[in-house]
Amino acid sequence: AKSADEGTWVIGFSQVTVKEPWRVVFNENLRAKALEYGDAVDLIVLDADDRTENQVEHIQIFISRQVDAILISPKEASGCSRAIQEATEAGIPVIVLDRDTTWKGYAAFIGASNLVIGRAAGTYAVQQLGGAGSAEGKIYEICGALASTPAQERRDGFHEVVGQEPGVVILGGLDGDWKLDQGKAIAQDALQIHRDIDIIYAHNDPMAYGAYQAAREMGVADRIRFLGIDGLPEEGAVWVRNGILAATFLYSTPGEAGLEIAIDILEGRREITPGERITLPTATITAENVTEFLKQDDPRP
Amino acid sequence: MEPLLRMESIIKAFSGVRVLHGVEFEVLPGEVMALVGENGAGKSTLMKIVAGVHQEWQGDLHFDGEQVRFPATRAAEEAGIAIIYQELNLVPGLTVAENMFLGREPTRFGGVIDYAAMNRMAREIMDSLHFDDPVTIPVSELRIGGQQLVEIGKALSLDARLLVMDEPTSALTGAEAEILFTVVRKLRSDGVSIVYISHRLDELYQIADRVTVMRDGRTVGVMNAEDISRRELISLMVGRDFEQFFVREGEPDEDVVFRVRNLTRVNEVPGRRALLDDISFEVRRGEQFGIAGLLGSGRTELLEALFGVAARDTRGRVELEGVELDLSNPRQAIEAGIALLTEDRKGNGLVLSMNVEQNLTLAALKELLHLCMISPGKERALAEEYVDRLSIDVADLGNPIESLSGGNQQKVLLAKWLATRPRVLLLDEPTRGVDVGAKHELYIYLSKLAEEGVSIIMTSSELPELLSICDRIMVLREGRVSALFDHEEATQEKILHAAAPAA
Amino acid sequence: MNGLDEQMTGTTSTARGLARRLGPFLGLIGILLAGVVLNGQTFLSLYNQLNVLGRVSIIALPAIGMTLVIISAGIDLSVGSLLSLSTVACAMLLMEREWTRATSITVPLFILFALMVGYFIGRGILIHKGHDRKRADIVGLIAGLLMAVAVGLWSSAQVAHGFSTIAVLLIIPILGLFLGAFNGVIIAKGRIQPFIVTLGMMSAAMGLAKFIAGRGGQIHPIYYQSAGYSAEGTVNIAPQSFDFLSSQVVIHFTLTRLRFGRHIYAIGGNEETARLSGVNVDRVKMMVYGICGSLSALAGVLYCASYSQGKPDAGATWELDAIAAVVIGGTSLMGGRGTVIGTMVGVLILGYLGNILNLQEVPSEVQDILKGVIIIGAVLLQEGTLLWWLRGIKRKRIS
Amino acid sequence: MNGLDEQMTGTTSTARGLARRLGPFLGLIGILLAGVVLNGQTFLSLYNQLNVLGRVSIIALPAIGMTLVIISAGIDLSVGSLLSLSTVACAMLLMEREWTRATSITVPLFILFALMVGYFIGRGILIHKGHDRKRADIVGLIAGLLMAVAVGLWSSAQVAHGFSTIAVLLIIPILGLFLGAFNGVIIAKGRIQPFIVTLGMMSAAMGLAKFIAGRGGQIHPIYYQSAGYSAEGTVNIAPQSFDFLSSQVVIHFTLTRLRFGRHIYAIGGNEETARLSGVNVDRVKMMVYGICGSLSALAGVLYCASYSQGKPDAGATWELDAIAAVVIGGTSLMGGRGTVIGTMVGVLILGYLGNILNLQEVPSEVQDILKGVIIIGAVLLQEGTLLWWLRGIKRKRIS
Ligand SMILES: Nc1ncnc2c1ncn2[C@@H]1O[C@H](COP(=O)(O)OP(=O)(O)OP(=O)(O)O)[C@@H](O)[C@H]1O
Ligand SMILES: Nc1ncnc2c1ncn2[C@@H]1O[C@H](COP(=O)(O)OP(=O)(O)OP(=O)(O)O)[C@@H](O)[C@H]1O
Ligand SMILES: [Mg+2]
Ligand SMILES: [Mg+2]
Repeated sequence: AKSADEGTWVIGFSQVTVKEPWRVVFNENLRAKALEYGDAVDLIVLDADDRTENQVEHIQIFISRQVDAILISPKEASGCSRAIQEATEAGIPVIVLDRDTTWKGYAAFIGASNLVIGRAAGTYAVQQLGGAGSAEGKIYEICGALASTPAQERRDGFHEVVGQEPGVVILGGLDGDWKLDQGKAIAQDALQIHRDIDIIYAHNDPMAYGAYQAAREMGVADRIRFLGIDGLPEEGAVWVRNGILAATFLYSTPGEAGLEIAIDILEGRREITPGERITLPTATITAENVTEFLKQDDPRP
Repeated sequence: MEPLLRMESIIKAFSGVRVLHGVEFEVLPGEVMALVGENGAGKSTLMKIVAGVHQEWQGDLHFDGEQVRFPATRAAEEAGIAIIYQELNLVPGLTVAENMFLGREPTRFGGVIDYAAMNRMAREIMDSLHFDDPVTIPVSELRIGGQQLVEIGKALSLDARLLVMDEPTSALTGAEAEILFTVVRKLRSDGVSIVYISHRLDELYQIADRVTVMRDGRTVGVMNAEDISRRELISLMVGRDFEQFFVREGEPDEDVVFRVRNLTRVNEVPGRRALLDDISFEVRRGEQFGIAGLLGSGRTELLEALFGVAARDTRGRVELEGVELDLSNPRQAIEAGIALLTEDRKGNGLVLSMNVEQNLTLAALKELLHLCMISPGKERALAEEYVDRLSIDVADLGNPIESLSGGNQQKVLLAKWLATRPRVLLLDEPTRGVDVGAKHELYIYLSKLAEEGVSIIMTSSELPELLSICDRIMVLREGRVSALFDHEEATQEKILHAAAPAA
Repeated sequence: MNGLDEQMTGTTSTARGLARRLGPFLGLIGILLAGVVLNGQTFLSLYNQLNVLGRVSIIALPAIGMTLVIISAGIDLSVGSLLSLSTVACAMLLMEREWTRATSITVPLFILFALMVGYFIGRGILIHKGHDRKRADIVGLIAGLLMAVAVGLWSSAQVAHGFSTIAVLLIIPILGLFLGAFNGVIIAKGRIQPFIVTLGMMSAAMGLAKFIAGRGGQIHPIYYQSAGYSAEGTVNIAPQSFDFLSSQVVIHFTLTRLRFGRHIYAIGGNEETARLSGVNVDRVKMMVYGICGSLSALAGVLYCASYSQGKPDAGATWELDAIAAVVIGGTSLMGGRGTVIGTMVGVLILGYLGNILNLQEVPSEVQDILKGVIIIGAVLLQEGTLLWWLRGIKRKRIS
Repeated sequence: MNGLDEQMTGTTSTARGLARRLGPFLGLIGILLAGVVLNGQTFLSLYNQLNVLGRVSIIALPAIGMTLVIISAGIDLSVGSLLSLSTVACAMLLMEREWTRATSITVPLFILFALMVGYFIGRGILIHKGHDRKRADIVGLIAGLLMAVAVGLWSSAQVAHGFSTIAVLLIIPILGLFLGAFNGVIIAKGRIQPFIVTLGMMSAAMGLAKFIAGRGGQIHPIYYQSAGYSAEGTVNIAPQSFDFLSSQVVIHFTLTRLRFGRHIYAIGGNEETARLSGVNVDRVKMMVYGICGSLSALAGVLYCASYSQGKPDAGATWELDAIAAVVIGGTSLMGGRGTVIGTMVGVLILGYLGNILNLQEVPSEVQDILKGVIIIGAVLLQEGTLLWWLRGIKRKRIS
């Protein structure tokens, strides 16, 4: 319940992990947003260390602490459903961020769609290879951890678009586990069997960067275009600016929007329509527009 | 003459239980002091105190005139004390030489081992022990006998002023023991003092100058070896006097229960001579059948083969009561009514993590089942039965087996096998580390078993033992049967002659 | 080892045995006190307690299996992957209404198992009745075939409308049983160190999980709404708790009262002695790893139930948690010693630890550090080494 | 144990020793042949070979350290986390131009190290020269302080404009050295099983890595363009290969010729005996784990160099790869046996395996399965068990 005397909303947030840079930026932005509200918002950020069990426990803790609203960025679609249901039934609005859950009774879902991003990447690739219908060339794909949903959606979306181009072949599809070094290793080996690759599409920027390193060492970096995903100010964006990646696709963090909606709901400015979906737009970051996405205060060269 | 080692009112307890109650002990320079006593008398414990293994004890220890208290084995070593522990202490993976000089390796420019020098020194010492294997092979390739020699060599390499030998000959045959004695005599003539612990009294008479007798953690007598008769000595040890020489009464039946035909065991290492070569013999019901031979003659291998160990390397025919046995593992042997008491207590006899009771019942759990469950009642009963049958000295059946003295551990193992009610009992060095009193009881017990119709096949490195209790003695030489004597005709000389390698 | 400990730490095996037995419980009490002091009501609330129990009840199963393995002086790194594999298989069996990779891998094993069971039972009875082996073999074979057919029909009937909860509870653990037993066979017959064998299985099972989950070469988790085995709300910990309590009781009984259990200790203590004492070392090992495997698989089913999903990485790194629990529970990695009860305590300690740190909203990096420190601390405490140090210091001050 | 091996596998230690020594090499040859047959030119190309070398040269270092640990009958699960930790620290030192958490953790350790080194050297020399200990102590202390000050000034000078390559190469391994040695201390003094101690360290170091990397409690990897230590193109594997070759040579020499090395074997073979023989078991253990830690840290620097990033989970699960390499290399987890050369072979086998499977474009899940199978197969082969089975069969046929 709102502690009227202090007049602050207690918001609980369960972040699935902070090992990945994107999540870190996610948290940074969310915290920044919370600061804007000043004393009006008390934000509790818990890190589940990549464990569904932890997230369930987080929610249970939030329930027993009777927070005013819950933000959760779940590890995967199903694990937390029941807990979220419990919270909702306990009268706490739950806003699901980034990854959707199987139970649709939540107050709102906010996230960028990996499918959409996959499509965007596909469209860009096709256009790079000569535009829809006439596109020709070879694309090599490096997947994220294949056991995870984002990897599959970034893959499906991409194939959906590129698949319509008879002239384009998609090779590879090995599991790089989101890791730079594995992306590099895969690329090193791939570049030997396929000497005429035009585009390397990796499911995140670090793997794309790893692929670039491999290509550079082989001396073929300049005739291959590297596509990544995420476009973080300290990673992808920097690499695009430095001409390493041809493009990266913004996977925007849903934190700010989530908090905003939560407060609106709490202050009665917004009606809850259970199961509401808000999809954040993606953006194609290229050399032209990269500067807007860079951290302004970034000290790095 | 000022004694080299003087211990006064030494008190030592293990977790509250006193095992030494004010022991007095001294050794003069250049003398061989024998230390005897029943199992559990405290001999090894006393010596471990001297060697700095145990640090928590009360009393005075004077070495070379000054009072000392060694914080670690190293300190004792540096003071000039070397000890051969009752249990083997070797690193299997390291070579003979490396084991001998472990912790004291000769090195050049700080840290680099001078192997040439080390191997040379090792070779010299082992030659004096007539150890003929190379010093550059890992000790894991030696059998317990060979390893015992390495232990001795290791102690010699320290050229200490006080050398403690805790049952050094327990794994050696008469021949190797003789070699050891000559070495001991030489050391003595060089002015080295020696503490010699053994349960083989006749050895004492061969080399000891004086004898210290311990009983129940106390010193009960010190005298010159020649002044005391074997009988007096024994009664002093056990605190009562009894018939010293055991004579086996009762004859075995005529009918043969156990028949071995052309038993051959190839050496796993291609090229080496077969461990057992075409061995055939028969054992009658209730017979006590002895196997003699030098170290390496293959006695252990023979018993193992009869017990179904390494069956894949073994050929030949074994019959028990007319039925041919095709043993492919020990389990089948046990089911067939065969039991094997192995010679390597720690290595493959005891389960150190188990308590006395569990060790004792391990092989006989089948008998203890009640509705497919181990009945604690039955288990306890079985254990207690054998503990007092063999008069095993143990405070609580729940104690860890390691807390028993060497001899008592050996008794527990024997009990373990008797509990399986075997028809054929294979004993490999059954009296190793067992004191005279216990030995005597054991002999009586064995012949009682024989009376009950159990056939016993035993090896022993103590010829007198075999001579006194066995109906027949088979001699092995390099894996072959070289002779077979009846109780009457068998003599020490004949056996040694038959055992000695053909020149 | 023991002799060494005795000589070096100066604490006799009995004393440290005591420390080992009490250590874990002291640890648990400590943790509980900490929880109460730090979080008071929130911590004690039935709700919170049920949550913790619900959580640990899953990891508890592999931990129990691991206890057997470790007592036999082995180790099993594959439990995590086996768990993942069975979450996937379980989810697919429950969800799919057609013949999938999951079915084509599990069902045949199920049938094979039925065959073996039938065979041995039938045969056993006859031999017990004193018939000659030849006869027994034949009858056993027939019995086996009959059972196999029956099971085959039943399970293929299941396929049509998705498997029932009971069916999954039967069939999945058998998958684990076989894979675990395979570990055992290699370890026993091949005389290879368990660590490396199960490391191999760890990788293989993970791959298999991905492979099964994969449709058209594409891999993704399977979700299903009707969490078959689990009721709603907090009640759903009931069946799990039942599962793990029952298996704990069974295993505890096995270890303490059965010949099989005693043999496990013997093997862990001195394998060669065990063999020479007529223990069928190879078979015992096979069974131990088999049991461990099937318990892990069962845990997979529970995971499926409480998170209504199967995922190829569900159990990643759980093997370490399981081992940690076992060791904190006072079971020695040297083998030959240990209890299931200790393991349960270990599991609870870790469970409550996480719970308390979460309640305290400790950031995860700090949690990691604390966890590390506490693991080491717990063992130090229970090995009685701390006591021993203190004693040493005291003595020094005296003299 | 050995007795067991002999009796039970029926191959004497020499025979299986041979198998152990040859096994790995046979395995490597097998893999290479497979590579050539399957991928011919591509596989053999200098480029590909350099790639593989470059990749393995990182994992090789923890593997070498792990070899020492395993020979001493221990195990070190913390190498992965230590590696991660040092990638983060290294990256920050190279990138940041201010006083960060990385500096405030590494620099003091560096200074402390300098102090100790100075002290022992100074002291050593004097004692060697035959001065009395008191005098030596004082002089040593002074020497130490001098070195400490020098080092302190130098490293704080570095901070201003970001650390130089040499600086990180010096300072990071010392971080690893201390953390590793800490493992050793607990294991030796606390007499706790290495598995659990290093498991604790694994968690703690991981947490520390996150903590260091985190700004304001948040975590993110640090990337830097100027891959300090790495030249351009394929050349950049040169320094790495140098690092790991040199450390291999050094460790190999240590193990075979140095007293310290033989004592590691002794401890692994029979710790009690080693102790009774006056080997300073505790110190040896401390050094072994210390070395392992510092090699892992060095690997972290190489990782930073070749991927120009530091990441708190860079080395996750590498400990398992390292152990697998060691065991495939013929080192027994029972301790007392093993060689560094074997480990190198093991590392290469795993490296080439991945390479070949990639060149064959084998899907990831199948790769996992194959990897598992091959790990087990390799060990089966090298334990000589296969040979032994065949022998058994042959013999049966004869009789
Ligand atoms: N580590 C230990 N813990 C507890 N009790 C011990 C320990 N070592 C020895 N004891 C006890 O101390 C007593 C003396 O043992 P010790 O080994 O010294 O006897 P011993 O004279 O050497 O016997 P044996 O001739 O059989 O070797 C025995 O009662 C034994 O149970
Ligand atoms: N003179 C010797 N020098 C070195 N090693 C020896 C010698 N004699 C025997 N051995 C070792 O003993 C091993 C065989 O002894 P084994 O125990 O098998 O035979 P045994 O007749 O049972 O002798 P024991 O049972 O007394 O040891 C040989 O392989 C060798 O390692
Ligand atoms: Mg003794
Ligand atoms: Mg023998």
